[in-house]
Amino acid sequence: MTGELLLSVRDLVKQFPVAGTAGLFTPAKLFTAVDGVSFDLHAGQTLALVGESGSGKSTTARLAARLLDVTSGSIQLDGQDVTTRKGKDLAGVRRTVQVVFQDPFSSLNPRHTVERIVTAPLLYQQRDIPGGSRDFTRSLLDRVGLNPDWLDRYPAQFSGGQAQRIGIARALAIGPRVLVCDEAVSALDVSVQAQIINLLRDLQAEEGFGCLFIAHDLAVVRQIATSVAVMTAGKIVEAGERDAVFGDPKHEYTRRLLAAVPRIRPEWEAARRAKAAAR
Amino acid sequence: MTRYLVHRVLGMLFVLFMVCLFTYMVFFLLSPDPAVQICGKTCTPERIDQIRANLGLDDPFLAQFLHFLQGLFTGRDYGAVHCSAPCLGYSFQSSQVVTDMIVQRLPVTAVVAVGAAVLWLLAGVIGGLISAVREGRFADRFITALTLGGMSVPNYVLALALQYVFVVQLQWLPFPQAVPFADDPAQWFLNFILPWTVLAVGYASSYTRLTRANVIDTLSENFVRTARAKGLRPHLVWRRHALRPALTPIVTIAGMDFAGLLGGALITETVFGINGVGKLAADSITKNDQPVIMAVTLLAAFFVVVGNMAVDLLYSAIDPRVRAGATS
Amino acid sequence: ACSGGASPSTSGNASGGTAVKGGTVTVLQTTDFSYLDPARGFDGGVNAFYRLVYRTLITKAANDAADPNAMVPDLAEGLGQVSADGLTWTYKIKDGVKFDTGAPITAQDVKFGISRAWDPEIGIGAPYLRQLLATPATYQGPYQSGENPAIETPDDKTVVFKLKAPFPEFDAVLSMPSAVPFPVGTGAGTTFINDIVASGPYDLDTFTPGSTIKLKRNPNWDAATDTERKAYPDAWNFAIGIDGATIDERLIAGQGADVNAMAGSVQTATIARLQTPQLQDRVVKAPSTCLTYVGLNTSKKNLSDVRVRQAINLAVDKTSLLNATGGNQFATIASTIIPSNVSGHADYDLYPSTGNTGDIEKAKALLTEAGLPNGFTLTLDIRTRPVAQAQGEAIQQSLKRVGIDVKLNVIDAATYYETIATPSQQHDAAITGWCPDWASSASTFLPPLFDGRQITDKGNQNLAQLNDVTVNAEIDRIKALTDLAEANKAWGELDQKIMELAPVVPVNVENRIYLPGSNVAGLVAPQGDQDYAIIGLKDASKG
Amino acid sequence: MSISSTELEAAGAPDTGALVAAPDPRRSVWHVLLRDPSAIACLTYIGIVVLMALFAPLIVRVSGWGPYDFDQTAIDPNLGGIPLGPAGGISAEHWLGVEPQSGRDIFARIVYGARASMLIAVSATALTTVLGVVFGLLAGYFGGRTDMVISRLMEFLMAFPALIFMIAVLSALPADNRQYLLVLVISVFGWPYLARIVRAQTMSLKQREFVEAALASGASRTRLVFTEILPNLRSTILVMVTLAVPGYIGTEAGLSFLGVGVVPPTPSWGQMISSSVGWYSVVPSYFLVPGTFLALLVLSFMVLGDRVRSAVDPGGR
Amino acid sequence: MSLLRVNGLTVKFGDTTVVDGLGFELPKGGSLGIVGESGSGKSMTSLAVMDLLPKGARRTGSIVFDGIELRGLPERRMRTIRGDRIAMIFQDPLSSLNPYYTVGTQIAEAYRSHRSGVSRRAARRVAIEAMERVHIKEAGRRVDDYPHQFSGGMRQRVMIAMALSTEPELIIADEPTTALDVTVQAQILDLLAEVRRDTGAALIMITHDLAVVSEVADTVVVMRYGDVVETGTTEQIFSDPRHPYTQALLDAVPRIDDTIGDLRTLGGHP
Ligand SMILES: Nc1ncnc2c1ncn2[C@@H]1O[C@H](COP(=O)(O)OP(=O)(O)OP(=O)(O)O)[C@@H](O)[C@H]1O
Ligand SMILES: Nc1ncnc2c1ncn2[C@@H]1O[C@H](COP(=O)(O)OP(=O)(O)OP(=O)(O)O)[C@@H](O)[C@H]1O
Ligand SMILES: [Mg+2]
Ligand SMILES: [Mg+2]
Ligand code: NI
Repeated sequence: MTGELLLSVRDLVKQFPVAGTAGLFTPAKLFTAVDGVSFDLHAGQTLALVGESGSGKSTTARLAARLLDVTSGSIQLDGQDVTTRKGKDLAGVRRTVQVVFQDPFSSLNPRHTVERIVTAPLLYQQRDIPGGSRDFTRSLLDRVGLNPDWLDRYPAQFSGGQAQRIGIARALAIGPRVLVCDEAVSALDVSVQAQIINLLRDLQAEEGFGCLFIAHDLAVVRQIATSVAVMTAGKIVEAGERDAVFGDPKHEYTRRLLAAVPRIRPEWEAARRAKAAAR
Repeated sequence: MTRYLVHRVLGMLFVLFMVCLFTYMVFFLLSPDPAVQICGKTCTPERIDQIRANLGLDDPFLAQFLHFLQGLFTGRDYGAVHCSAPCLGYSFQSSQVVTDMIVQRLPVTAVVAVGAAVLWLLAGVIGGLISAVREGRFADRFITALTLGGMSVPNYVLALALQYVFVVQLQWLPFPQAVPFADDPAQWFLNFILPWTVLAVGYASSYTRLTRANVIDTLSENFVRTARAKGLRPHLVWRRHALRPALTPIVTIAGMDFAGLLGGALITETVFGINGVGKLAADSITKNDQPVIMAVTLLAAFFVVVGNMAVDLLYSAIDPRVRAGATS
Repeated sequence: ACSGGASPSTSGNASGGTAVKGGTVTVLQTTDFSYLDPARGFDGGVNAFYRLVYRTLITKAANDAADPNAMVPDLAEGLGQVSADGLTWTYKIKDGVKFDTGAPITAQDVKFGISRAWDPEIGIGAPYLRQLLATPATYQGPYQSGENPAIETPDDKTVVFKLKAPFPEFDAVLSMPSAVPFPVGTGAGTTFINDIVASGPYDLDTFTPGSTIKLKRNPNWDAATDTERKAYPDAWNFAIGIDGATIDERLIAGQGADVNAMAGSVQTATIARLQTPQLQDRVVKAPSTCLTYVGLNTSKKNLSDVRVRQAINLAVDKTSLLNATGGNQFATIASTIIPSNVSGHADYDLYPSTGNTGDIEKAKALLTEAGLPNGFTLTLDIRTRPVAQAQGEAIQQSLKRVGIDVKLNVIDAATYYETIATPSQQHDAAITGWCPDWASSASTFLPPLFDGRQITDKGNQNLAQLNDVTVNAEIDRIKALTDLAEANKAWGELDQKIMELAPVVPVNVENRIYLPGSNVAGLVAPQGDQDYAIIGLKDASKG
Repeated sequence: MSISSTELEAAGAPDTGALVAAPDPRRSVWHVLLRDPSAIACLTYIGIVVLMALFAPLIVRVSGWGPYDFDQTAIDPNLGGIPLGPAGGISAEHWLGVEPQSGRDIFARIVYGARASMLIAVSATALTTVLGVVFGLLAGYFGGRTDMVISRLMEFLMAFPALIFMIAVLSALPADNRQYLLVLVISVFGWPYLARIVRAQTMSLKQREFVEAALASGASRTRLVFTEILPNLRSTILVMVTLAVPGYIGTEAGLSFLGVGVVPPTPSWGQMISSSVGWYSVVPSYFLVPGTFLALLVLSFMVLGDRVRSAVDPGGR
Repeated sequence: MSLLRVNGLTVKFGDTTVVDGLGFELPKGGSLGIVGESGSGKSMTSLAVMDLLPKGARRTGSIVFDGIELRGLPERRMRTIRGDRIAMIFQDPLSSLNPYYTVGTQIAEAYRSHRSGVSRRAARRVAIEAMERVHIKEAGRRVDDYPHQFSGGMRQRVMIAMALSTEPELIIADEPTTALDVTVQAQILDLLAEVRRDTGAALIMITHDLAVVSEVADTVVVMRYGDVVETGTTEQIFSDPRHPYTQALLDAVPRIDDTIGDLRTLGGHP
C-alpha cells in the first residue's frame, strides 16, 4: 500500500443482546452484528466498506473509531493496541481518528454556532486553537469551500451539502490521520454528493489521511475508493483493490450487488458524451 | 414476557414497600402521640402508658413498622379489637378498623371516578378530534379557549359556581343527598352529576389538548396520507387512522389518572359532601387521624402503581408493535 | 358588662308553632358525630344526639323548662340522696324503664354502663365519674377488672355511689353521657362504635359513618316514665358531611323535604341574608354558655407581670374582635369569665373603654410602669380555623397600638388543644374557648381553668398557669358549699377576683343562630344548644 | 468541464441569501411571541402582576391602606361584618372593596398577595426545574443503573397521592416557615413530572449523531451532557416552565383553600379565595376579585405556555 | 388519447411557489418519469394530481384525467377516483402503513371503500390475491400480520398490492425504492414492470435517481425549482439532453461502469 499502516483491525466481533429475548434466569440472546472483520488502513488510502443495509458497516466503523466497545478482536492504531482503552486513555484515539456522519443535520448540534461546532474537538481535547478561534474557523471554512463569514450561523441556516461540509471541517480541525466517513454522502443529492466526493478527494490528496469510507452505493464507491471490502451479514466476504473487485467480482454476493445497480443504457450515454464533446 | 411481568411486579412491590416505609416514617416522626389522642381530653399519664402498651406504640420504630407490615398480611389485634388482613391500621380518632372505613367508602369513590372518567374521556376525545381536524378554524379556537378556561379555573371555584347556578338559582338539580342507588336510582344519579362534571372539566380540558396534539401529529403521518390516497371517507380516515394511534398515549395517561382518582378526589368530595375516600382523607387530616391518612395514602399509591402496570400491559395489547415485541 | 347583648331569657326565642306527633326531622350537619358510644363522646353536638337514644339516672331539664339549667331525675325516681358526710349518693330506678331489647333497666346495668368509663380505651368521655368515685386506681373497667367497688347495687332498683370526697353537684355528674346504663356484658371493644343499645325514645335504624344516621322509634320506651323527652317525630335523619354553606343554602331555600330540616348555627356570611321577614321569623338566636378568651401564660417573662396582663386587657379592641367573630349578632362582648347564661354570672367590667375599642392611654401607662414603654414581642397560638385566624389578626392589630408585636403561631386544628395544653409547648398566649359541662353552676368553669393545683404536664387546662393561693383556697371553699345559690354567688365574686389578676382576656360569648325549616317546631335554646327531645314538626304530613 | 455559476443562476439558483431567512434559534421565540397579540396580552398581565409584587409597599402607600389595617368603619357589625356600601364596599377609599369582618383593604391584599403567590410559584418552578433537569438528564443519558435508581425514585414520588400527602405533612409540620415548606414540598413532588420528559428527550437526543460526534471529538460525558444535550432541551424546559408556573400557582391556591397554605396575616390569592368562598353569595366581589386575578394569571401563563410551545415547535402540538 | 394531461399546474404555499406552471401529458398505459433534485417539487406535483396537498397549499392550473377535470371536482367525486382509478405508492413503506392494522385490513380497506357491498370475507380474499400477485409467500397467513413484521422490501410490496387491489388505470409511485437496498430495489422495479404488463396501468415514476428512470420510463420530465426544465422521451433526455441543467445533472451521476475521474458538479460554491 501507499503509506504507513495507520489502522489495523483483526477479527473484530460485536454482539448485541436482542431485546425481549431475555428469560427470567437466562441472559438475552445475542445478535452478532460484526463477525470477525479484519482490515488494514494505510495513509493516503481510501478503504470503502460496502454492503446492504444492516450488514454491520456502521457498527464496524464505530468500533474502529472506538465509539463502541468490542466484544472480541483487536484494534491497533499507529501500532498501539487501543482495543480496550477507556475514558481519558482514549485521548490518543480521538486525536488521530475523526468521524464524518451520515446525516449532516443530525450530526451538528442545532444550538451551537458553526464556530462552536468546528472548534469543538479542540475544546474538548483542551488544545490551544492556533491563531484564535475565529481566524481558525475562517481558515477551516475556507478549506472546505464555505464562506468564512458564516461562522456565527446555526446549522439550520445551511443546506444539506453545506452542513456536510461543516461536518467535514469539524473532523479536519484537529488534523486527524484517520477519517471515518459513515455514509457521509448518502443523504445528499447527486449534484451535492459529487461536490463532497470531490472535496474529500482533494483534501485527502493534500493531507494524506487514511479514509475508511462507508457506503451502500456502489457507484459512489467506485468514484472514491482505492480498495473495497464487501460486507454481508457481519462478515467481509470479499476485499481487494477497487478495480479487482468491480472488474472481476469473486463472491456471489458481490456479483448480485453489482448486477442490481440500475444503469443508464450505455448507448445513450455514449451518444450524450459524443454530443457534449461536440459542443 | 414472563420475565417482564415478574420484573414489573417486583418493581411495583418495591415501590409500594418504599411508600409504606416512607409514609410510616414521616408520620411516625411528625405525629403527635396517638395515645394522647385516644385518651381524650382528660387523661392521666398512667392511662396513656397503658394505651401505648396496648397498641404497641411503645415499641421502637422498626418493630412498629414490621407489625404494620405483618398486619397487612396476617391481620393484627389492637387491644380487644381484631383487624383482619389486610389490616391497614386502627383509627384512634373513631376507634374503628381502618380497612372497614375504607371498604365502606371505596365504592362511592369508584362511582365518582368512573363517572368522571367516562365523561372526560368522551368529552376530551371528541373535543380533541374535532379541534384537530378543524385546526385553526373557529371550532378549534373555540374549543381551545374552552380548554384553557377549564384548566384555569380551580375546581373548588367551579364546584361552588356550578352548585350556585344549577342548584340554588336554577334549581335544576337537587342538593346533594346521600341516597343509596337501590332506594332511588334517579335521585342517586342526579346527585352525582355535579361532582362528575366538576371533576371531569379539568381532565377533559387537558385530554382535549392532548388528543388534539396527538391527532394533529398523526394527521401528518404518512399512513394518514396513504389512507386518504386510498379514497377513504374522511370520517373513516379520522376515526380509524388518525384517532386510533393518537389514543394510545391517552389510554396510558387515562389509566393513571383514573387510578389516581380512586385514591380519592379530595376537594370535589369535600365540597359536595360525598362520603368517599377523598372526604375520608380530608376529614382524617383535619382530625389528625394518622392511621387513616396513612391508609388512604397507601391505598392511593397502590392504585397508581397497579394502574401504571395495568396500563403498561394494556399498552402492549393495544399497540401491535409492542405486543409483538413483548411476546417474542 | 353585657353591653351589646340582650338578656338571655329574651333572646332565646323559640321557633313558632307547636309540634305534633309523627313525621321525620332531618338534621343537616357538616361533621360526623364523634362516637355513638356515650362512654367515649361528650361534646356538645353528640350530647344532643345522645339525649334521643340514651337515658341517664339524672338529666338536664328540657330546654323549654322554667329553669333549663336545672338537674332533674330521668331513670331515677328522684334526685340523689346524699349521706351526711357527703360521700354516699343513693338513687332508686323508676319502674317500667326498659332497653330497646325489652329487658328492664336494672341497677346492675347502671353500674355496668358507668364502669365502662374506667376502660382505658373506651372510657375517654366525661371524666367526672372517674375523678369523683372512690374506685381504686388499678381498676380497668368491667371487661378487664370486673366489678367496680365504688358502686353498690343492694337490689335491682337501687344504686349507691361512694365518693372520694364530697361533691354537692353529684347529680349533675350523673347527667353526663358516661353515666348511660348498658346491659351487663355488652359493648366490649368497638361494639358500640357502629351500634347502640337504646334506652331513650329512639333506636338506631341505619348508620353509614360519615354519611347518614337514621333513627326510628324505640318501642320499648315508655313515655310515661319520661318527663323530659317529648319525642314527637317518628324518625330522625341525620345527614352528615354537607358543606356549611350548602346547609345554609338548603335551609334558606327550604325546598321539598327541607322544610323539616334543621342544623347547627349558620355561617357568619349567611347572617346578612337572613334579613327578610320570612326568614327572620324562623331565626332562633341563642347565646351559648361558651366563652372565647385569650389565655395569657403567666409563666412567661413579660406576662408574669400583672400590669402587663392588665395592659393587654385594656388594649385589646374587643369591637374589632367581635367583628372578626361575626359581628354583634353572632357574639356578645364579654368582660367576665362566666358567661351571662351560666348560673353564677356576675356583671362587671374591670377594663372598660369607650365603644370597647380599648383604652390605649391607660394600657400604655401600665406598660411604662412595668418597664416596657416600647412594648415587646408576644407569640399568640391560634388554630387554623378561619374565625380563629381572623381573631388572631384582630388582636395583632389592636396590640400593635401599644407597641406589642404579636406573632401569630398557627397550629393545625387537630393538634391545637393538645399543644396548648402542654405547658412545655405552649407560647405566650392562646385563643381558646371554654364551655361548662353543666350550666347550673360555675363549678365546671372556674376551677378547671384557674385552679393552680391542676396544672399538669399534659392535658393542662389552666392555660394561664395561674397558681394563686387565695384563688385556690376560694375554689375549695365554694366547692364544699352545699347550697347551690350561695355557691353561685360566690363563683361570681371569684370571677371578679380572678380578673383583677388578668390571667385571661375574655373576648366574647358566641351566639348560635339557628334557622330551622319552616315546619320545625319547638326549637328553644336558652343555653345555646338544641334539645332534640322536644323538637317536632308542625305538620307531620308535610315534606 | 463544469457549468459556470452564471449558467446556474440562469437556471434559477436560489440566492444563498434566501437561506439567511432561516430562523436564528435564539431569537425566534421572542420574535414569534412579540408578534402574537394574545401572547402580548398575557405577557402584559403577567408583567403587571410581577410589578405589583415587586413594588407592593409603594403601591400600597399610594392607595392609602396597608394590607393589615383594619377599618371598622367600612363594615356593618349588625350583619355579620359585611362591607358597607354596594359591591363589597368598593369606594374611592377602598378601590376593590374591603374584607368582611375586618374591613381590610382588598386592593392592598391583592397587591401583597401577588407577592406570596408569585414567590411560591416561581421558586417552586425554579427548584423543580433544576431538580427535574438534572435528574432527567442523568437518567436519560447514563441509562442503566443510574436510570434504574432515578426512575424508581420518580415512580415512588409519583405514586404518592401528592395532595393528600402534602396536606398531611404540611398540617403536621410547624407553620413557622410555611412559605419555604410549601416550596419544598411542592418541588419534591413536582420534579419527577419534568424529569420524565427531560429523560425521554435526552434518550432520543442521545441517539442523534451530534452526540456521537462530540464523543468522537473527545468530549467527556459530563461536558457532553451539559454542553451538547442541555442546550437542546431549552425549548422543552421553556414550555414546561411556563406551564409549571400556573400549575404551582394553582397548587398554592388549592393548599391555601384546604387550610395549609400561607400563614396569616400574610395574604396570598389562594388564601383570599379560600376565606371568601363562604361569602360568595353575600359579597360576590370579595370572592370574584381574587378569583379573577388568579384565574387570569393562570390563564395568562397557560396561553403563554401554549404560544411558547408553538413558537419553539411550529410543526405540531 | 391521453389518460392524464396536466397544464399550467402551480402550487403555492403562501407566497412561495413550489410548483410553477408545470405541464405534461401521459397516454393510457404509458409511463412517465419525473426527475429532479430534492425539493424541486416532484412530490408536490404528484400530490396535486391526487388532491392530497398538505394544509396551506393552493393549486391552480388544469389536471384532466380521462376527460375529467380534477381541479374543482367535489371531494366526494374525487374520492371515487382516488385509490380506485389512480393509486399511489409512497416512498417510505413503514411510515406509510398504519402500524395498528394488519396489512390485510389495510389492503381490503382500499378495495371495500370503492366496491360497495363487499363482504369482509370477500375483501380479505382480494387482499390475499393482491399479495400473491406481488409475490408475497404464504399470503394467506401473512395477511394477518402487522406492517412491522415485514421487511422493507416486503412492505413496499404490500403498498403495491394495496394500489393494485382496485386495478387502477394510473399508478403514481413517489420514490418507491429510495428507502430500499439496491438488490431489493431491482426486485421492486421488476415487479412494477410485471404488474404493468399484466394490467396495462399507466405509471408515473417520481425519483431523483436518473438511472432508475432510464430503466422504467418512456417519457421523462426533468424538474428544477418547481419548473419543468426539459421534457422528452427517455432516449432523447439521456442521449441528447438539451438543457444545461439536465446535462449537469447527468454529469454528476456517479456511474458504476464509467471511468474514474472528477465528478462533474453543478459548480460554484454551494
Ligand atoms: N446498539 C445496537 N443494539 C442492537 N443492535 C444493533 C445496535 N446497533 C446496530 N445493531 C444491529 O446491528 C446490525 C448492523 O447494524 P449497522 O448499523 O452496523 O448496519 P449498516 O450496515 O450500517 O446498515 P445501514 O446501511 O442501514 O446503515 C443491524 O442489524 C442492527 O440492527
Ligand atoms: N407544507 C409545506 N409548506 C411550505 N413549503 C413546503 C411544504 N411542503 C413542501 N414544501 C416545499 O415545497 C418544495 C417542493 O417539495 P417536494 O416535496 O415536492 O420536493 P421533492 O422534489 O419531492 O423533493 P424530495 O426529492 O426531497 O422528495 C420544497 O421546497 C419544500 O420546501
Ligand atoms: Mg449504517
Ligand atoms: Mg419528494
Ligand atoms: Ni353581662
